[in-house]
Amino acid sequence: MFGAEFPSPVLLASGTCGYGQEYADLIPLDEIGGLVTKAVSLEPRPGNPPHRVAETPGGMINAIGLENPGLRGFIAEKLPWLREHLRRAQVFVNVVGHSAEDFAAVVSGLDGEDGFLGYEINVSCPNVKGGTMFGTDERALADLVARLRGCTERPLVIKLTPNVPDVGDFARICEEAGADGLSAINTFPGMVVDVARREPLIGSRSGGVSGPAILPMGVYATWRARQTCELPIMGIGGIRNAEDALQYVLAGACLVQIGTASFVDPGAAVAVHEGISDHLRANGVARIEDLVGVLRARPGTGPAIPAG
Amino acid sequence: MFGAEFPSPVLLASGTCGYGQEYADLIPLDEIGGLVTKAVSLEPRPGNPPHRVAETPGGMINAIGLENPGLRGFIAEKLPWLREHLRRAQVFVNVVGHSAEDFAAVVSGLDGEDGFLGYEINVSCPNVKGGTMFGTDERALADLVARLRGCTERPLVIKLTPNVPDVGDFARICEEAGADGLSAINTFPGMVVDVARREPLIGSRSGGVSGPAILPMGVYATWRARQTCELPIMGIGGIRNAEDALQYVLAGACLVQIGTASFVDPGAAVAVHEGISDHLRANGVARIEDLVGVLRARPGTGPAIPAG
Amino acid sequence: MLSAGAGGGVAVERAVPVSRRATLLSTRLVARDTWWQEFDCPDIAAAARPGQFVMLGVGLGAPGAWLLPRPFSVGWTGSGGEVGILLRAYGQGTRALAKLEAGQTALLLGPLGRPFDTEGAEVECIAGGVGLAPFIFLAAREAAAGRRVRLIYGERDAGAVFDPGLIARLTEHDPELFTEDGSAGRKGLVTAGLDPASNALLLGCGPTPLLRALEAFAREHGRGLQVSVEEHMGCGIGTCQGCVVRGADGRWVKSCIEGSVFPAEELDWGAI
Amino acid sequence: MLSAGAGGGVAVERAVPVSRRATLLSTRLVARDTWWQEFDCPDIAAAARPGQFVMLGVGLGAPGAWLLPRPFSVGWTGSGGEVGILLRAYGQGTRALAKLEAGQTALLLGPLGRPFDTEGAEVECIAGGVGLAPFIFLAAREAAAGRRVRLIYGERDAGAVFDPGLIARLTEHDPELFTEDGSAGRKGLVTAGLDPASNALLLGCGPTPLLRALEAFAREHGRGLQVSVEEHMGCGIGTCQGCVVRGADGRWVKSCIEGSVFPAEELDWGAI
Ligand SMILES: Cc1cc2nc3c(=O)[nH]c(=O)nc-3n(C[C@H](O)[C@H](O)[C@H](O)COP(=O)(O)OP(=O)(O)OC[C@H]3O[C@@H](n4cnc5c(N)ncnc54)[C@H](O)[C@@H]3O)c2cc1C
Ligand SMILES: Cc1cc2nc3c(=O)[nH]c(=O)nc-3n(C[C@H](O)[C@H](O)[C@H](O)COP(=O)(O)OP(=O)(O)OC[C@H]3O[C@@H](n4cnc5c(N)ncnc54)[C@H](O)[C@@H]3O)c2cc1C
Ligand SMILES: Cc1cc2nc3c(=O)[nH]c(=O)nc-3n(C[C@H](O)[C@H](O)[C@H](O)COP(=O)(O)O)c2cc1C
Ligand SMILES: Cc1cc2nc3c(=O)[nH]c(=O)nc-3n(C[C@H](O)[C@H](O)[C@H](O)COP(=O)(O)O)c2cc1C
Ligand code: FES
Ligand code: FES
Repeated sequence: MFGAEFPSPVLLASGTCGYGQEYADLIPLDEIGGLVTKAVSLEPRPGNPPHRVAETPGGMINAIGLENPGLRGFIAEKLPWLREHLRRAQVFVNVVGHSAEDFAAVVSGLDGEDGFLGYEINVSCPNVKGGTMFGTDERALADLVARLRGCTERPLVIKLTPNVPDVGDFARICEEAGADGLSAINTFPGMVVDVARREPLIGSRSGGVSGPAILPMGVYATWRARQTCELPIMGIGGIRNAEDALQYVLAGACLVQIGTASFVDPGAAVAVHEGISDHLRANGVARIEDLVGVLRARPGTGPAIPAG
Repeated sequence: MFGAEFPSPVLLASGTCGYGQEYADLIPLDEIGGLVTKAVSLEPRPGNPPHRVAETPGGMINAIGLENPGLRGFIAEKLPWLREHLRRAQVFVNVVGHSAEDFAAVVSGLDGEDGFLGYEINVSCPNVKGGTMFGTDERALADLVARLRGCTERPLVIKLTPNVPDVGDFARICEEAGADGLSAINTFPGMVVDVARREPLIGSRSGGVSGPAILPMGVYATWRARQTCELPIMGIGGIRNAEDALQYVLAGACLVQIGTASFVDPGAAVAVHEGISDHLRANGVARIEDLVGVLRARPGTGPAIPAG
Repeated sequence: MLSAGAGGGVAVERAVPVSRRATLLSTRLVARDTWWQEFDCPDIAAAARPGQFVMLGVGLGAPGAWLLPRPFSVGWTGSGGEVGILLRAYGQGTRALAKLEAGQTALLLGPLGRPFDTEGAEVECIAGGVGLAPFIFLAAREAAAGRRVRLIYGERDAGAVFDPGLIARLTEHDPELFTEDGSAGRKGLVTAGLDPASNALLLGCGPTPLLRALEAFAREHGRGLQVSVEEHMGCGIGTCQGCVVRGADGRWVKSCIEGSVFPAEELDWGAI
Repeated sequence: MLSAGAGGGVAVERAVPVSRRATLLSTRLVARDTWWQEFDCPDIAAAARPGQFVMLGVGLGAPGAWLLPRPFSVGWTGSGGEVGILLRAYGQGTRALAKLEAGQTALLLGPLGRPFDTEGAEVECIAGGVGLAPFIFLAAREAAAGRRVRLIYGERDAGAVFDPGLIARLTEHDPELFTEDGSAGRKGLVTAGLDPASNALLLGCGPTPLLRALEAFAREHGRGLQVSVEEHMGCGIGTCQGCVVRGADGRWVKSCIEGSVFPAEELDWGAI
C-alpha cells in the first residue's frame, strides 16, 4: 500500500494527534499504522479565537483555524521527532494552502526531507482565487492535484470534503489528475448557538463537525469513491471501534483513521487495531485486503431512491 | 408568515408524520404550528425494499423511497382528513418529482383543492434529465422554482439539501426564482454496513441521515441561508427540545420542524412548542420574531477559517 | 377509543395508541441475556390484546444518550396496570434497555399493531426464543377465561429458557419445551412439536426460519396460520413507512399497523 | 517519567500523563448540584501535583452514550491511590458524570497541565465555587508537609458551600468562607478577604470575574499571582489546539499544557 508496509490499517487522523509526540507517551505508535500530522501551511498560522471546540450530539465541532508552525517550523520543530522516534508507523503530512502555489511550495519544501511517507492534501479550505473551496470546485481540484503531482513522487493522497453533491465525482477527478489515494472524509460545516448568550458558541462562528454523528456519511462517501475510482482509500469519520472501522473497509477503505474517538479514549486506535485483528482471525480472513470493498448486495436490492 | 397564522412556530417534518392522521390521536395537532405531509408525487410510488430504517450514532438512517399514493391517491384518501380535522394547524404538502413536469403537474393538480396552505418542494431527488439532484444543480433548481412559481400563488417553500458546497448559493437562487420560503435541511446521504453479513443494512444500500447528529449542520445551513437571502426559513434537523429549536431561530429560522425526535417521543413537538413559549416568557421576549436571526457576534470574532 | 385501525383488511378492533412515561416496577434476569420487565402503565395494560406490541424507549431527555425506541411484544398485563416485557439483549438498543433499573422510567407507546385473531378457535402457539412473549400474554388471557391453548416453546439450550416457574405462574400453562441441544425439555426444533393430526389454528412467533417452516407445514396440512413478523421500525404507528414487508399481492405492507401479526396467506413468503 | 512538558516557558517538572479506566470508589453530594467523587487511580494519584487536572469521561463503550471527557482539577489524592474530584453539575456532560455511581468505572487521563509553582513561597489561595478543588489538594499537601496556606473560599450562598467538615478532614485547614448573600461565613465577595498588607503569593481559581479582580489587585499591590483558567478542551494533552487563551505576547497559548495555571503576567487580560 502506497509502496510501504503498514504495521496496522489504523492511523491517527490529522488534527487530532498533533505531530505525534504527545500520543507517543500514551500509546505504542509503532504498533498502529501511523498518523497524519496536523495541517502544515507555507507560513505559520495563528488560528482562530476561542472557543475552538465543543461537544455536539454524537460528535464535536472544531474551529482551530489550521493553527500550525508553518513549513519551516514543522521541519525544524516537529519533523525531527517523527524521524527519530517512529520505526514502523507511517506518517502522512497533512498539507493546506490558500492557493495552488502555497500547496506546491509546502510539498516541494518538504519533499527532500526524511521522516514521512507521503502527503495528505487538505482541500477543505477556501481558495483565495475564486473564493470556493478547492475540494468543492472540480476544476480547481484537478489543477491542484496535477500541479502537486509534478512536485513529488511520494504518495499523494487527497482528503475529500463531503460537502459536494457526489463525492464520487471528486474521487474520479483526483484519480485522473494523478493522485495516489484518497482520504474520506473531512468534517461537515456546522454551527452551535449559545442560546442564553444569543451568540455562536465557537469563536469563528462556524466549525467542522466530526465524531460518530458522521459515521454513516463517511461510510457512504467511501463507498461512492470506491464506485468511481480505483485509488486506495483511507476511511475517516466517527470510527469508535473495530466494527465501525470494518464498515469502512467493507465499503472500500484499505486503511482507516481515528480522530475524535482518541479524545474520548486515547487508546481508541489501539483498540480498533486489535479488534480488527480479532475479527480477521475469528472469521478466517487471511488479510484485511480480502475484505476491502467486498460489500454484497442485499437480496432483492434494485436501483432505488436513497432519501425520504 | 406565509400569509397565514401559525398557532406555534413548531411543525411536524415531512415523512415523519404521514398525512397527520396517526398523530392526531397522540398530540393536539391544532396546538402546534402544523405539519408537512409525506412527499406526494404525480404517480403512486411503491418505495424501497426493507430494511428501510435503522439507528445510527446520534441519529437514524432512512430509505423509504418516497413511497406515497400519488397525486390522485393523496387527494382522494389523505387530503379530506386534513381538511376536515385541522382547524388552526397549517399544512404544507411536500412535493417530489423526477422532472420539472412532474413537480408542476402535482402543484397544478393540487392547487384548486382545499385543506392545505402551501407547498414544500423536495428537491433532494434525482432529475431524470441530467442525472443530478435538482437541489444540487443551480440551473435545474432555478428553472424548477420559476416554473412552479407560474403554477401557484400559494406559499412555495423550497426544501434545501445540505449536500452542496454552500447552501447560501442555493438559498439565493430560490429567492431570485420566486420562492416564498426555504426549509433547511433535508437528510445527509449515508450508509450503514452490516459487518457480520457483509452487506448494506439498508435495502436500497444508502439512505438519508437525520436526527440530533445533524443538528449543527442544520443550524449552520439556516445561518448561511439567512446571510444570502431574505426569505423566511423553516429550520429542520435534529431538533429534540426548545433549546435546539432556539438555535435555529437565533440562526435565522422563523419556524422549525420536528422529524426524528417524534419517533423517540411522539410528544416532542408539543414539548418544543411549550419550551419555546416558556423561554420567551422567561426572557421577556414578546414575539418569537424578535429572536429570529439576532445572533450576536462573539467579541473578538473576525473572519476565520471554519474547519481544522 | 376503539378503531378498525388504519391498515388495509384489518378485521380485529384495536385501541388507539397512547404514549406514556411509565415506571419500571421490576426487572429480573430470567435467562441468559434475557430480562422480564414489568412497567406501571395502566392505559396500555387495559387496552392491549395478545399479539400487539409497544415501542419502548428512554425518551429525549437522557443526557448523552440517543436511542430510537425498539418494538417489544406485550408479554403480559397485570390487573394492577402492569405491562410485562420479555426482553433479550442483542444489539446496542436492547443492551441499553436491559440496563433499566426498577424505579427508573421509560417511554411506552402502545398498544400497537394488529393482534392475533383467535376468536373461538382452538389454538396452538409455536414460539421460538423471545417469540414466546405474546403467547404468555395470550395463554394468560385464555386461562383467565377458563380456556387453554397448546404452547410449544423452543430455545437453543437450557441457559436461554425463560424461567418455567414464572411462565406457569403468569399463564397457568406448562409450555412444551424443546431445546436444540437437548439440555432442557425435548431435544430438537420446536417444529417437532407440531401435530399433523390436529386442526387447531397455528400461531407463530420467532425467528424467520421458524416462521418459514410453519408456513410450509400449514400449507401442506391446510392449517390456518398467523405469524408475527419482525422488521425494523421507525414510528410504530404507520406514519414513516419504515417497517414494510412484502405482501402476497406484491405491495409493501406496513408491519406496524397491518401487522405485526399477519395471516400467513397475506405475505409473500418468497420475500420474508 | 518526568518531563519539562511540551509547553513553552514551563518551569515546573511534571509527569507524563496516563490514561486509566478507574473505579469510582465513592460519590457524595456535598453541596447543591455538587459531588465529591473518589476514583481508584494510583498512577495519577502518585504523579499529580496541585493545579493539575484530569480529563474525566465514560469512554467509548457505553451504549447510546456519547460524551467528550471534561476537565476537572485534581481535588485531592489519597495514600491508597485515590483521586478526588469536586464536580459541579452544570451542562450535559457534568450532569451525566454526576450520575456515576460507586462501583462504576470512568476513564481518567492525567495528570495534565502545569501545576501551581509555589516552591517555598508563603501562599494565599482564593477560590470561587468549585475553584476550591485544586486548593483542597494544595492545602492537604502543605499540611502533610507541616506547612499552612491561607484558604479563602467564596460561594453564592450556603447551599452551594462544600461541606466544611469534609474540607477540614481532607486539608487540616479551615477555609475563610464568604457567601454573596451572607447565608454562611462572611457576607460578600471572596475578594473582600484579600489582605493588602500581605506579601504572600496569590493563587486564584474560579469564575473569570474573580480572576480579573485578582489580577487588578495583584497589579495594584505588586503581588505575585498565578491563576487557573478554564477553556473548552478537546484532547487535554496539547495535540488539538482546542483550548487556547490569549497570551500577553498576543499569541494563542494552549491552556491544557502551557496552563491551566498561568502566572498572571503571561496572559492578555484584555482577552480573558
Ligand atoms: C413486533 C415486534 C415484536 C418484538 N417483540 C420482542 C420481544 O417481545 N422481546 C424481544 O426481546 N425482542 C422483540 N422484538 C425484537 C426487538 O425489537 C429487537 O431485538 C430489537 O429491535 C433489536 O434492537 P437492538 O438495538 O438490540 O439491535 P441492533 O441490531 O443494534 O439494532 C439496529 C437497528 O435494527 C433494528 N432491529 C434489529 N433487529 C430487529 C428486530 N429483530 N426487529 C425489529 N427491529 C430490529 C433496531 O430497531 C435498530 O433500529 C420484537 C420485534 C418486533 C418487530
Ligand atoms: C482546567 C480545568 C479545571 C476544572 N476543574 C473543575 C473542577 O474541579 N470542578 C468542576 O466542577 N468543574 C471544573 N472545571 C469546569 C468543567 O470542566 C466544566 O464545568 C465542564 O466542562 C462543563 O461541561 P458541561 O457538559 O457541564 O457543560 P456544557 O456547557 O454542556 O459543555 C459544552 C461544552 O463546553 C465545554 N465547557 C463548558 N464550560 C466549560 C468550562 N467552564 N471549562 C471547560 N470547558 C467547558 C465542555 O467541555 C463541552 O465541550 C474545570 C475546567 C478546566 C478547564
Ligand atoms: C480538532 C480537530 C482538528 C482537525 N484538524 C484537521 C486538519 O488540520 N487537517 C485535516 O485535514 N483534518 C482535520 N481534522 C479532521 C479530521 O482529520 C477527520 O477528518 C475528522 O475529524 C473526521 O474523523 P473523526 O470523526 O474520527 O474525528 C480535524 C478534526 C478535529 C476534531
Ligand atoms: C423516515 C423519514 C422519512 C422522510 N421523508 C421525507 C419526505 O418524504 N420528504 C422530505 O422532504 N423529507 C423527508 N424526510 C426528511 C425530514 O423531513 C427532515 O428534513 C429530516 O429528517 C431532518 O429532520 P430531523 O432530524 O428532525 O428528522 C424524512 C425523514 C425521515 C426520518
Ligand atoms: S414503523 Fe413507521 S410506518 Fe411502521
Ligand atoms: S485541549 Fe487539545 S491542545 Fe489543549
